[in-house]
Amino acid sequence: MSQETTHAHHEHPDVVGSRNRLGVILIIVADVAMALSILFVYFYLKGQNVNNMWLPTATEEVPATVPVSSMGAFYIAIISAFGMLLNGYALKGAKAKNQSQLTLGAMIAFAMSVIGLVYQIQQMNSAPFTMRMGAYASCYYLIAGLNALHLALTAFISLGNWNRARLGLYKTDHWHVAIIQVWWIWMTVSAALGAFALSFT
Amino acid sequence: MNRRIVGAFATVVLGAGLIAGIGTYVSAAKADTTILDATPAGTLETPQGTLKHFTMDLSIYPDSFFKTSSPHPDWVSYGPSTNFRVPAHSAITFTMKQYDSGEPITNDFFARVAGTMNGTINIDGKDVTKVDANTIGHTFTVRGLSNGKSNLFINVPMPMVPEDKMSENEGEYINPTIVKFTIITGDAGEYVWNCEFPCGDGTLARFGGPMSSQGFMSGHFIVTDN
Amino acid sequence: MTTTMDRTASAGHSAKSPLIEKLNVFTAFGLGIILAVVFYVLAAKLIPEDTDAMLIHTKHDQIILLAMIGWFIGFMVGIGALIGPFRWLLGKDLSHDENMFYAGKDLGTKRYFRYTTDHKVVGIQYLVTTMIIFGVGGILAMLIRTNLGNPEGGWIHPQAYNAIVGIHGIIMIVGTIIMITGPFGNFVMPIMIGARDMAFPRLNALSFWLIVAAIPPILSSFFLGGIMTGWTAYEPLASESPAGMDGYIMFICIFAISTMVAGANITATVVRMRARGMTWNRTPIFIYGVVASVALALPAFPVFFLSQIMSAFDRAMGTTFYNPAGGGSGWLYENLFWLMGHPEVYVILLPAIGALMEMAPVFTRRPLFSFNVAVMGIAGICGLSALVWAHHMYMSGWAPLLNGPFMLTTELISIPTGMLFLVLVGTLWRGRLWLTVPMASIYALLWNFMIGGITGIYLSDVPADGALHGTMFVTAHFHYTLMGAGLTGAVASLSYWFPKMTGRMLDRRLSWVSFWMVQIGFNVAFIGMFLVGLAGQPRRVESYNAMFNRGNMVTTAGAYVIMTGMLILLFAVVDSWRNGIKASDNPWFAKTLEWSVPTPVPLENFATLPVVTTDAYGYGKAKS
Amino acid sequence: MSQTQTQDKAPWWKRKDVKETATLWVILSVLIGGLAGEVIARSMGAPASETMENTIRMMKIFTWVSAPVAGLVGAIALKSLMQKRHYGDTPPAESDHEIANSPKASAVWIVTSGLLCLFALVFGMIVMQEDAKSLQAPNAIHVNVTGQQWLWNFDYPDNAGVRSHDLYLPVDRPVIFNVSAKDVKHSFWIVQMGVKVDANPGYITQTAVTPNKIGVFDVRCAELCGLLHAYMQSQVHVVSQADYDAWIKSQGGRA
Repeated sequence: MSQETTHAHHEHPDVVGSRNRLGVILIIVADVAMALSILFVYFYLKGQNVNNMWLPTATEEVPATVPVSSMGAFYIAIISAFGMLLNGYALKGAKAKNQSQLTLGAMIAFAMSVIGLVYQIQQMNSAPFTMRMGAYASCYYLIAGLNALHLALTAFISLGNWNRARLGLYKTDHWHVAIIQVWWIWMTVSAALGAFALSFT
Repeated sequence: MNRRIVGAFATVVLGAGLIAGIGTYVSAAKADTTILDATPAGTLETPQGTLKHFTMDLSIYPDSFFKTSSPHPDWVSYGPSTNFRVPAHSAITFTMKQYDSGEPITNDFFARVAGTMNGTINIDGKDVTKVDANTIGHTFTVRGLSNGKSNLFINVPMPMVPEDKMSENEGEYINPTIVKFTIITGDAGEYVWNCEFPCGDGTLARFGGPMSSQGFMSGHFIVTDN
Repeated sequence: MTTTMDRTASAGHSAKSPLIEKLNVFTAFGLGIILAVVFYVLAAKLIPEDTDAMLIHTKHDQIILLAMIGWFIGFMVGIGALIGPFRWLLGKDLSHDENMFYAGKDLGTKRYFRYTTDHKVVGIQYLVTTMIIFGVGGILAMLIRTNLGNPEGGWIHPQAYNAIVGIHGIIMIVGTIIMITGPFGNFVMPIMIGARDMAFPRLNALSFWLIVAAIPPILSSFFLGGIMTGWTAYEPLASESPAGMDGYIMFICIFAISTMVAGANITATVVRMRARGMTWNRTPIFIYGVVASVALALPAFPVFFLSQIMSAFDRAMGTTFYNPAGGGSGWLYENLFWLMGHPEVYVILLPAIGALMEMAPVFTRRPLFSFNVAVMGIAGICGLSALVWAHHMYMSGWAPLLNGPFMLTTELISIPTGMLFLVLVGTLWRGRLWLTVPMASIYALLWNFMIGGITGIYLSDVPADGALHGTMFVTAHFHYTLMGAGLTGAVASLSYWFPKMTGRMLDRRLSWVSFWMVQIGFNVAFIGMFLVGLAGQPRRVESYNAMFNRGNMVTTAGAYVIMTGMLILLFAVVDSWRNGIKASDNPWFAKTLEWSVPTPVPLENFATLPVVTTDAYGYGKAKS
Repeated sequence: MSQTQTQDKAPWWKRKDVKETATLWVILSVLIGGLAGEVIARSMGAPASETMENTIRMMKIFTWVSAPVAGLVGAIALKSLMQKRHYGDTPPAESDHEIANSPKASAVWIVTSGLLCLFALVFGMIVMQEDAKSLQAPNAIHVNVTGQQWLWNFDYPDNAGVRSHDLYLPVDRPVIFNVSAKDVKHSFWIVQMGVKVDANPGYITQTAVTPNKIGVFDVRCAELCGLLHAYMQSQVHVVSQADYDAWIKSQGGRA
C-alpha cells in the first residue's frame, strides 16, 4: 500500500509556491467577502435612507452633509494600479534573473503603497464631515478605512519584498514575488470597487 | 473499577457544587436587593369600599450619589430603593418627590395617567389626568405578566422641575415636584415597573445605562397576601 | 506575507534566536495584561470627555475597546506570533533548527504551552480548549435552566440572566464550530490524507492561539455589564447595551480571524497535500465534511467580522450604521449577521456528520453506501446554505415579497440533507453492527437530526413561522441540530479517535453511561422545550406565564441529567487519558491512513509517505 | 452463505428482511404522524383566528407528509439494529455483501424528497396567500402598534385620540397592524392568532389578521429587547362589534 516517495524537507520550490499561492488566494477570498459586504452596506443604507438621514440636511448645530467627490478614491485605485504594475515589473526582473530590475521594481512598488497610504489618510482627515454625521459619512469612512488597512498591509508586504529582493533571496525562486502580485491585483480591484461605490451618492 | 465509580461520582458532585456556587454568587450579586415595604396608615374610603390603607414615599434623583455604594453615581435613580412590597387588595398612597429636570417624552402615550384611583394624580396639590408631554421628568409605570390574574397597568407621569428651579443645598436636592396618587392593588403576584421616559443620556434612544440596568429606573413591584 | 513557508530551503540566514524559545503562554498572558492596563490608563487619561451635545457617549467604549486591543496585541506578541512575519520582512527566514523547535521536536510537555506548529499538538490544544469552552457554556446553561425552574424566575435577576443567556449562546456556538475541525481536523485530518503536517503550520498555531486570545474579552463582559442581546447581538439593542458588548465584539473579531486562517490552511492542505494516489474519489468522507465546513466559513465569517466592526464603530466612534436616528438600519445588521449565521450552522454540522459517516463503515464492516451521494449532499448543503439566510428574517418585515423565494431555497436544502440520511441508513442496512459508543452515536444522530430536520421544515414555512418564530420551539429546534446532531458527532469522534490521540482507550463503561444519560436527558429536556414553544413561550425570557411551568420543569430536570452525563464523560476522558487501557495502533481495525501510523504518532507522521491505491471503505469488497 | 444465495434468488421485495422492514415502516409512519400531529395540535391550543387554524392544520399535514420519511429511516435503522449485533473488543466479520451504492435507490430517494419539498413549498405559498387576504380587506380597521422598552401601546387612527395599553378588537373583522418601535427591535406577536411581525425603529411594518373568537388573548414580545423583555406582554380583548363600539366611545372616540 505504501512506498517511499518524497521527503518533506526537500520539497521543490514550485510545490511550495503553488501551495502558498492557494493559501493566499483563499485568504483573499475572505477579504473579497468582506469588501463586497462593505459595498452591500453602502448601497443598502443608501437605498433605505432611514429617517432621511443618508445625507442629513442642515440643522441648527450641524451643517448639511455634502458628499465628497469620488475622484480621491479613484486616485487611490490608480496609485495601487501603479504599484501593481511595478511589482509586475519586478516579477519580470526576477524571472529574467535581472537583480537590479527586481530591486528597483520592488522599491518603487513599496513607495507607491506608502504614497497611497499617506494620501488616503490625508483624504480622511480633510473630509468635510465627521463620521457621526449620517449614514453616508459613516460609509465613506468605512470604505476609506478598508483602503487604509489594505494599503498598510501592502506597505508591510512590499517593504519585505523590497528588502528580500535587495538581499538577493529571490535568486533561486521567485514565487514570493508572484504571490505578492496576486495581492496587488486584489488591492487595486478593491480600491477601484470602493471608488465605484462612492461615485453614487 | 471502584476508582472509576468513586471518581465519576466525585466529578459529578464537584461539578454540581461548582455550578451551585457560581449560581449562589450570581444570585447574591443583585445590584439592588433591598425591598421597601409600604407603611400602614389605617383605612381609606375608595370606590371599591373601605380598604386597608398604606403609604409609600419615594424620590427620584438626577443622580444616585445618595446611595452609599452606587456603581454609577452619575446615573438617575429612584430611591431609597427600587423594589417595593405592597399588600394585596388594599389602597396604597404614593408620594413621589421628583427632583429631576426633563424634556419632551418620545412617546406621549406615557404622559397620560392610567391605573390610579379615580384615574387622577395629584401634582403639587392639583388633580390631573395627564401631564404636558413636553415637560415630563420621569414616569412610574407598572405592568404585570398576563397570567390570567389581574392584568396590572399603572402609569404615572411626573412633570419635570424647570432647570432654573432645580437647586442644590449641600449635596441635597431641594424644590421637588411632589406627585401623590393612590392605587388599589389586586391579587398577589410579582410585577415589574420601570420609567418610560428615556433618561439614559448618551445611549441609543436614551434607553441604555440607568434605563437598562437593574436598580436605577426599574425594579420589582411585589404584591403580597399578608 | 504572513504565510511564508517555513520548511523551504532558505538556508544561510539563520541567526540563532533565543527569543523564540523564551516565549510561551505565560509571557503571552503577562504581556497581554500589561499592555491592556497601559492602554486602559493612557486611554482614560488622553481621550477627551464626552460632551452633553453628543447623542451617543463614546469615551467609555473607546477605553474598553482600546484596552482589549492592547490585550490582543500584547498576547499575540507575547506568544510569538509576530516573529515569523518580521523575520520574513528582515529577510532572515527561520532556520531548519528553529522550525524543528517550533514543531516541538523535544516532544516535551512544554510544547503544549507554546506557539507549537505540529498539527498534533495543535489538535490536543484545541481539544482541551473546546472542553473548557463547553464547561463554561454548560455551567451557564445550568444557571439558565435552574432560574427557569419556576415561572417567576428571580433567582438570578434579569440583567444577569440576559448576560448569561448571551454568553452561553455565543460561547457554545464558538465551541461547536471548533469542536470537530479544531481537535480532529487538526490532529487526524493531515494523517488521514497522508501528509506530514498542515500546509501552513505556523498559521495553524496562529489559529489556535487567536482563540485563546479571544476568550478573556468575552469572559470580561461578565464584569462590564454583560451581553444583553442574546448570541445574535441584534442591533440597535447591541448599541444600547453596556460595555460588556465590547467584549463580545472583540471576541467575534478575533475568532473570525482565527476561522479565516484555519479555513485557508485546512483547505490548502487538503487540496494540495493529499498522498499520492488519493484522488477525490478515494478521499475519506470526513475530509469532505471538514473541508466543506471550513470552505463555507471562509467567505461567511468576514461578513460577521464586518458587522461587528461596524457595531464597534457605532458604539465607540458614534457612526450610524445601525442607529436609525442617523440613517442606520437594524435590517442591515440582520442581513449581515444571517449571511454568516446560516452557513455557520452547517459549518457546525457538516464535520459532525462527516465524522459519523466516516465511522459508519468501520462499525458496520461494510462500504459506505453511495459515496457519491454523500459528496453531493455535502456539496449541495454547502451551496444552498449561502442562499437561505433570510428565513431567519421572515417576521422582520424587511422584504415580505422575498419570503417566497427564501422559502423555496430553505426547503430545497432538505434534499441534500436527506441524501446524508440515505447514506447513513444505506450503510447500516444489513451491516454487522459492532455496538460501540460511536455506533450508538450514529443512531442518536439519526434520531435527533430527524427531529431537528422535520421541525426545521415547519420553521422554514412562513405561516408556521408566524406562530413559532422567536419561541422556545426555535431554541429546541436548533439544540436538536447543533447539540443532538453536532455534539453527538463530536463525542463520537472523541471516543473513536481517542486511542490515536492519547494512546489509550476511552473507558467503555463510563462512556456508555454518559452516552445514555446525555441522550435521554437531552431528549427529555428539549421535547419539553418544544411543547412550551408550541404553546407560546417566547425565547430568552427570565420569567414566564405559569401555564408553561410544567414543560419548563421537565426541561430543567432533563438538563440536570445531561449535566450528570457530561460530568461523567469529563471524568472518563481525564481518567482514561492518564490510566486508561493501552490501545493498539488500530483498535477499530479501520482502513483510513491515520490508523496505519504508530501510536503515539511520530513527529512527522510517516517515515515514508504512503501511496493510496483504493478508497478506505473496502470492507466486504475484499472478498468479492 | 446459504442465506445470501436464497436471498439472491428471490426478487428483492419478497425477501423476509425487506418485508419486515416494510411492515415496520408502515407502523412507524402511522405512529409518528398520529402522535406528533396530535401533540402539535394539542400544544398549540385553541386558535383564535383563521390564520392560526390554517397554521395548525398545515403543521399537521406536514407532519403526516414527513412521517413516512422518518418512518423509513427509523425502520431501516431498527431492522439493522435487530438483526446482527456484535459486542466486544474486536470487530465482527466483514459484511457478506458488497452493496456500495444503488443509483436506483438514490434516485428514488432524491426525487421523492424533491417532490415532498415542492409539496411543502406550494402548500405553504397557498396558505401564505390566504393569510395575506386580511391585509387587502377594504373594511379592515387599522391599529398602530408602538413597541417601546418594555411595553406595547395601541393607537386607533380610525378613532383619533383613542389609545390603549391593552388591545381591543371586534370579532370577525380584519385588522391591519402598522407596527413600529421607539428604541430597539421588538416583535409584535398575538399568540393565539398566529401572527407576528417585528417592530423596527425607523420603519413601519405591517401584518393583518381576522380574529374569529371572542375572548382574551395574549400579546407577547418575541424578540429579545433588553432588561425586561420577559415582561413585555399585553392582552387582546376580542369583543362583539357592539361592545367594541361601546369601548371606543368610553375612550372618547366616535363609534
